[in-house]
Amino acid sequence: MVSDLPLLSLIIWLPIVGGIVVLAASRGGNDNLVRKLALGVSVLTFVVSLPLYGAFDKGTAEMQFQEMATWIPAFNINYHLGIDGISMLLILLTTFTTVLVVISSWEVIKHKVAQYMAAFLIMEGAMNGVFAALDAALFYVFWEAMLIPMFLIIGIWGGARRVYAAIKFFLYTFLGSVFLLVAILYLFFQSDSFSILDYHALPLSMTEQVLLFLGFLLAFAVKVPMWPVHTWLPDAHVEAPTGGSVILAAIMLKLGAYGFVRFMLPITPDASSELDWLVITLSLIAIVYIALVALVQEDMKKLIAYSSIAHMGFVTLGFFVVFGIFDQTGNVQGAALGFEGAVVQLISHGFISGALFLCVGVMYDRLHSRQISDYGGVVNTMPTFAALMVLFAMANAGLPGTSGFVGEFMVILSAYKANFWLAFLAGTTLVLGAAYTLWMVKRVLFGEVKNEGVANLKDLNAREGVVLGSLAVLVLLLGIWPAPVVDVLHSAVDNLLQHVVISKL
Amino acid sequence: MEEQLASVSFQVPDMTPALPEIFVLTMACVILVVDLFLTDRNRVITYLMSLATLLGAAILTFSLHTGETVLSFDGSFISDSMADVLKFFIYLVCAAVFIYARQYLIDRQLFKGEFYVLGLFGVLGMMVMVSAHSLLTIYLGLELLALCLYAMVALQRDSGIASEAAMKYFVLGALASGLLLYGMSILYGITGSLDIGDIGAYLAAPGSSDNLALMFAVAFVIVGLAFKLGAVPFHMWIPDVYHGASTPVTLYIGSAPKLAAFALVMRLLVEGMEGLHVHWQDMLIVLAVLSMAAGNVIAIAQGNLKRMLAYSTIAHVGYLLLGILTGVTTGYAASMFYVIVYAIMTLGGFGMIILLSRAGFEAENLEDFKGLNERSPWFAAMMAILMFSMAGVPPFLGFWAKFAVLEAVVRADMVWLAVVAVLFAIIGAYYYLRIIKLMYFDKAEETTPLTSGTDMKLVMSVNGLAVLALGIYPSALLALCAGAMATFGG
Amino acid sequence: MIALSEFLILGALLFCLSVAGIFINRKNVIILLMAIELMLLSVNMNFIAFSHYLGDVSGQVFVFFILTVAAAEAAIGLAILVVLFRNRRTINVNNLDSLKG
Amino acid sequence: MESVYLGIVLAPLIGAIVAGLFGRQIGRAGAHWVTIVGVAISFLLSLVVFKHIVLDESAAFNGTVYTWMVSDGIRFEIGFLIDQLTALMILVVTFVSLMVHIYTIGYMHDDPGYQRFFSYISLFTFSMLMLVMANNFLQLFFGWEAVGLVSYLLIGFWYKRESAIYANLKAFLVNRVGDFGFLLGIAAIVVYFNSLDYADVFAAAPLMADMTVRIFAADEWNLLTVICILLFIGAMGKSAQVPLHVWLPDSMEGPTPISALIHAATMVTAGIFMVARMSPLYELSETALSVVLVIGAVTALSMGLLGLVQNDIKRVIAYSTLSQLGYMTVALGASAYAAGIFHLMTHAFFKALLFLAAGSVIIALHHEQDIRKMGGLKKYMPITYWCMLIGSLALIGFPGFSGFFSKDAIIEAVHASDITGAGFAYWCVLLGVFVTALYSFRMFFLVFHGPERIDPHAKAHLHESPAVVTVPLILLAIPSVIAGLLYAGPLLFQGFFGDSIVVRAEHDVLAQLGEGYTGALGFMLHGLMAAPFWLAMAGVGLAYYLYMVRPDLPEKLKQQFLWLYNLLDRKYGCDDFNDKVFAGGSRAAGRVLWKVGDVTLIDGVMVNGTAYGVGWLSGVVRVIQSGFLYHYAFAMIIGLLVLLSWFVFA
Repeated sequence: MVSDLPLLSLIIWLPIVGGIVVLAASRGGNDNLVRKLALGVSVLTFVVSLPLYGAFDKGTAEMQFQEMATWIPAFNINYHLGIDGISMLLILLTTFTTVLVVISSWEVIKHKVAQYMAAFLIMEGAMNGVFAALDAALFYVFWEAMLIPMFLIIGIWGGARRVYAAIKFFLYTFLGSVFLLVAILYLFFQSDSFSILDYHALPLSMTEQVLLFLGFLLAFAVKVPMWPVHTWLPDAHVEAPTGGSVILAAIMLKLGAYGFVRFMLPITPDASSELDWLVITLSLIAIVYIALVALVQEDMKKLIAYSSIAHMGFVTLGFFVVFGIFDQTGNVQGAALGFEGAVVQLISHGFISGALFLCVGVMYDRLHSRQISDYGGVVNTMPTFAALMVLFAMANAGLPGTSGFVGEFMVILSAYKANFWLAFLAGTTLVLGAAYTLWMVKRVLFGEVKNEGVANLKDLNAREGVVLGSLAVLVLLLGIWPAPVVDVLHSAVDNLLQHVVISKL
Repeated sequence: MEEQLASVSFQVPDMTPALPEIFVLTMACVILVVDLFLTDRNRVITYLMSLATLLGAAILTFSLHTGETVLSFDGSFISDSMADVLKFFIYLVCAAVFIYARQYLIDRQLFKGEFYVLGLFGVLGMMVMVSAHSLLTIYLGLELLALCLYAMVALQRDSGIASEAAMKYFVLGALASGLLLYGMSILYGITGSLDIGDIGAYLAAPGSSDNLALMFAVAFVIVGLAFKLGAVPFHMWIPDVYHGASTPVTLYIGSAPKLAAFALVMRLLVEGMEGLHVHWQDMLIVLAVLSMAAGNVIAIAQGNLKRMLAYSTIAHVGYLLLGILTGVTTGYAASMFYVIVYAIMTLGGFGMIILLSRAGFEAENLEDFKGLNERSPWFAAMMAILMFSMAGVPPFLGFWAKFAVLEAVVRADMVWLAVVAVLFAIIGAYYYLRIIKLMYFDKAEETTPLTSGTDMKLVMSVNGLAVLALGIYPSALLALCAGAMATFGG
Repeated sequence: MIALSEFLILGALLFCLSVAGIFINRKNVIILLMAIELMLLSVNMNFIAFSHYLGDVSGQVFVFFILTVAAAEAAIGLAILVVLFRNRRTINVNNLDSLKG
Repeated sequence: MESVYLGIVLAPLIGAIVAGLFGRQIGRAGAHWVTIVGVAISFLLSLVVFKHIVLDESAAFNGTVYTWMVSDGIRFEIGFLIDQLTALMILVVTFVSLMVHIYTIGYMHDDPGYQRFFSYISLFTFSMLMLVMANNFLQLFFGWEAVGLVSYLLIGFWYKRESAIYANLKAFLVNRVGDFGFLLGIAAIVVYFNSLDYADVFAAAPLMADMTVRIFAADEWNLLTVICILLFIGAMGKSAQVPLHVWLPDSMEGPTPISALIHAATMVTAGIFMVARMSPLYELSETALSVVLVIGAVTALSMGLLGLVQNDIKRVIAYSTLSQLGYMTVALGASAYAAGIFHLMTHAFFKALLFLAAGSVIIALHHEQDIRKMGGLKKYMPITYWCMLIGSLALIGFPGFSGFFSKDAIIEAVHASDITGAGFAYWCVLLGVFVTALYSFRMFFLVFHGPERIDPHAKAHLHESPAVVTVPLILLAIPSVIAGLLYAGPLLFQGFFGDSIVVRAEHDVLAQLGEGYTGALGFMLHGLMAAPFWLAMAGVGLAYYLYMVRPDLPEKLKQQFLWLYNLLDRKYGCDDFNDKVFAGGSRAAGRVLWKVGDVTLIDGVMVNGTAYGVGWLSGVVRVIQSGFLYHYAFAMIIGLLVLLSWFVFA
């Protein structure tokens, strides 16, 4: 049986070992071999991750596919893996996106190919590790470890200001994570365990919870990123190579959100309840303020980066409306909608932002510019590409029938339950999101052919077509029928919501 | 009169626990003599003999290791788990230093017996420090090491900065010794004994610590220890000496003596003055915070890699103190783990400088690391591992070191201190990242291939990989430290 | 009978003198070496005084060791001084500042 | 029947997909055949459904196609509700769509985006059908946004034109403003009804009639009023009611078939349909009805006035559409839902006819749209001429033509209504009749009569359009004439809609009118004596006088009332206002937030400031390491003293 295999370990270590093999294989100097090898590893990992969905038991909130081994007895740290519906989906997103990134970098990356591929593969393993870890120390190790390949990816293969962006990225996120470390250590002090599940049941006083909450908030808010600790993201996105931007947007941001689910809400429910206004305010600022900022960006990647921040605002909003609903109605009816919406938003944003970055990458590979003003009338020379990009732009604007709609819709519904004005402010994304995305589309894709460069553009090649096409299919599929994704969330989300409204004091 | 005579009748002390020391001493003398008869061409014999000495000492230490605490020489010498473990790492680190140093010394016509002989005497000094159990032996070990180090710094006779560094080191070192001795004298006066055990017992008695003179003693002793470790504000010698000394000497000074200094702290503060823990805890907090702050902040402004690593050392000392100041066994174990990890990382860091240098080129400026990834991806990766490790990024060994000491601090209910520590770690991360930036993000200006010997490359690789491997599985090392510290603290 | 405290005060004074000598002197390195000797002397004074009043001989033994080490230290110190002078043609403390920052 | 329902929506979808994805392979003919066949199947099946539901009076169908998802106990489904209202709507939609498809063969003959165009309009048909067939709010919203998407794509069909891509962006965004309200309305429904299903919501609505919610501070608002107004905001966007009307005139940048299909006949009426569909909710809130009524009335009159000064043939018709949408909305506000839907239907026919006829003129003149450069076309394009005349007569409500019945019913209904705002609305719609006639015939005379002002180059090739163009015109002209005669009675007064539209007895103005109804002929006779007819005639007469008898007069009037002309020419300043305040304002806000907030404060001060600060500190502190031995020794002594004093003070 596949489910008897240590699947989680496999999806963590397979890409890491694969990455090392890829590095080793580079000694021959055969870049094509390296690419094929990397593709093989990433596809294999993806295939291995598929049974996670197939064999997943939707009926239980227990962690599944658990693996447990003693790791560092001195600190009672275990190699403890396990997933619920939320992490399972994120793992699938990771393994899938990595395949796309490998394919999309095929001809684009020409120097240090092996290092590039290896960095992505190793990062994939680390990210899977974060999603699968049930031991806080293990979580933290993976959480930090993945910074390294990303740092190198931005710094080595990035654009003109790559050094600034890479160091900013690293230090910014490092700043957040060290507080997570202190928080985890404090929890260890209180419980003599690094098991996240133990933490969920650990009674804590209000003061402790508030301090832990703030520690977690800083750590995860930086990663999400939430206003005002978001400024690393536009820089990192703009400077990173396409693959890096894709991974950043599609997965790395999700890690922050995942932290809210795994740590913040269940460990510090009372503080979360007390300080939910803070997170909600920041989320709404992200949705409105950042959307306005996105509107005036001249750099496509920057625009999409800001749009990512705005979309992630929905995620954090969806996570925290539960408390408002509970205060209003005394039960959590309606909160699951927002919570599941937030998770769907994570997945959907993974596809959409990934796709949009790939779109920008496609253009950048041809004209070496990301400035909106350097384009115009691309549709004339790249019709297929333009069609796909319009689709992704629409998805980004939350058009029903695309995945972008599902999460936002659910979160807005749920937010209304907590407070009309929450829904109102969140709903402005309908207008603002459409405004910044479509305005960019208008300026880039439509109109007369603007210059020589655009006139000589070649439409998508097969490789790019496969990458964008598969994302398009997923975006539509998730929009037309989100049930397969939503169904696996119910148990975990219900369990979590029941948990967070029970006081730990 | 009869009784008195009987009591002074000469008894041969049990030499067994001190066999490694005796062996190293003997071998050092032998090598000193042998080296006189060697020409430059077969100087390699000195080198091999030195390594053999360390190997022999390691075998002796290992075979004598019982896990029991054994006192000898009338209680002034102790052999316990901590001593054995630390000695073992001292051999290991020094052996690596000797290997790293060889090519460098040859290139600069410094490949003389003195380096190795002084090195071995230094090892002996460290061994004595580690095993000292009376104020007297502590002092002797300390001075034996210190005198060797002074001489080694000045070894590069035609270098102005080396002799300046030696002079500064000497004066400040002597001052620190004086302060330590002064503290010891007061300690002796109050407790009436030079024996650490007796002192500990005296101070453990209730009410014995309410003595102003004792506070003076504590302060003076701590100054002496802080100097050896290089804690702010007793750190001033470190940047200048690290910078001025030739790289192998810096490597030597920067690595193993810290292990011995840690042992010194354990013997004096913990074994001897644990009863005064509440008092020295506050002092160590001050020193730790200042060290982390000054070390990390000033390191940013450095353009010389040796100097930068010197400030990084100062910062590491701050973290190292965090574990000790908790005053509990796990904290001591964390610090011991930290100091061992530090020694391994420093070894690698300075080792890389040696690796990149060649005759007429020191490679000690940050700029010299530019584009290393293009010249040698493998060693760039090793250096990156070391730098990330020093910055405390998992999964490398340095992370677990920080993890352990922070855990100890949090457990001691000093979360604020942990927060301060991690904040400075972020500042610290910046200058480590800068090295990686130079290696990976910048174009190489230098394209010469690396010319070091195979032994060096091999050990360097092992060094780097060990930081990674031990980072992924730190359990054994942690357990070793926990075991070694089991007899300390309550 | 001279009280212990008087010895200790003498020791302390000597110690202070030597410390002052180290950081007030800005001229000659040799004076630094002398100050160091003085410092060791003050420590010796303490040890002997304590040893005497405690009736414990080990303090005096310590002093012998200190004296020995001091001799060795002085030898090395002077050797370094010679090397320094050869390289720098000066032993002025004020000129020893090429390493800084 | 379920497979029939599925067939109705899937046939155009398949057509769209085939033409869209494989357009290159199947070629131009393939593309139009596959889509036309798809829509034709859809139309035929709609006839079957119409027979089944309306003529055979079968029970309404309400069923689920598939479950989109289930979350938190709420089922999100895709499903159909097929009742009389739906049956009528799908018939209108598929019929007009079919006509437009056929017409397009001629109109887009030379366009390089031929296949794409067919794909889009089929996709539109699918979306519109999904919208009208929905049995729940989710699917309604799906269709709602999907038609918006296709509208966006089609307005910008000629993507090289700056004006087109400006217009489509504007259309989408303004619609999004409406959708914003709409979505909040749906959210409110989910929150308070815990269901998205029409049936559940309508059943529960009466129980919620007195429920209040707090929106602003402590003010208690009636829940249903809030919901209805929020939903109506959506309708205002889609059906282009003031002040969200600004996108519709610009949308004329799209190819003419689109203007006919989407921006006249079907999509823009989605809002009307939606309100009618929600009648069980609107009936429970008089406030909401009043809002609807007033907004509709304002739109009907003010947009008609704008039509007077337009010179672009399509824009004239576009403003006429706006005005007519206002009429429909007024009908809804007066609870005369049936009249609204009836006008929707007749308007679909005659306005599609007008647009297609206009399109015929435009292609004949090689894409010339300025009516000042036309004139005297009657003799060149007789079929078009007669069709246009029929359309115009229907539009101004000439007795006997379809528009007469529907519009008159609306005016009477408003007259009979006594809810707040009805009086105001009555005067608006009455005046509107005059204005409608004036602008319609102004255009008509300028285009087809009077001196020829045609570009000589175009004149050389001037001829009547081909059959693919004229046949749909004729086919549309037929219902434009007779739809009223045939259906006025059943639709308005004889309970055609059954339970699909709910009207509370005290609002039921149509029932009051129905008491005096004696058949279509009587209705016409009554109409001949009523004010609207004479107003319309006055309008036609004035148009004749101004543009045929005294063509110099309009210019003089313009000079005389320049301020008024300018006001109208600038569309009451709405566009300027939106451009400056909303578009410009949000860009300015974005720029300030970005440059000041992100770049200066967060990045500059906090992030880089900290980094710079640490660097600066580093540079300062390193000076302490002076290099002088005595400083080092001094530092040590100071350190020692600090440690010592620690005890003295501690």
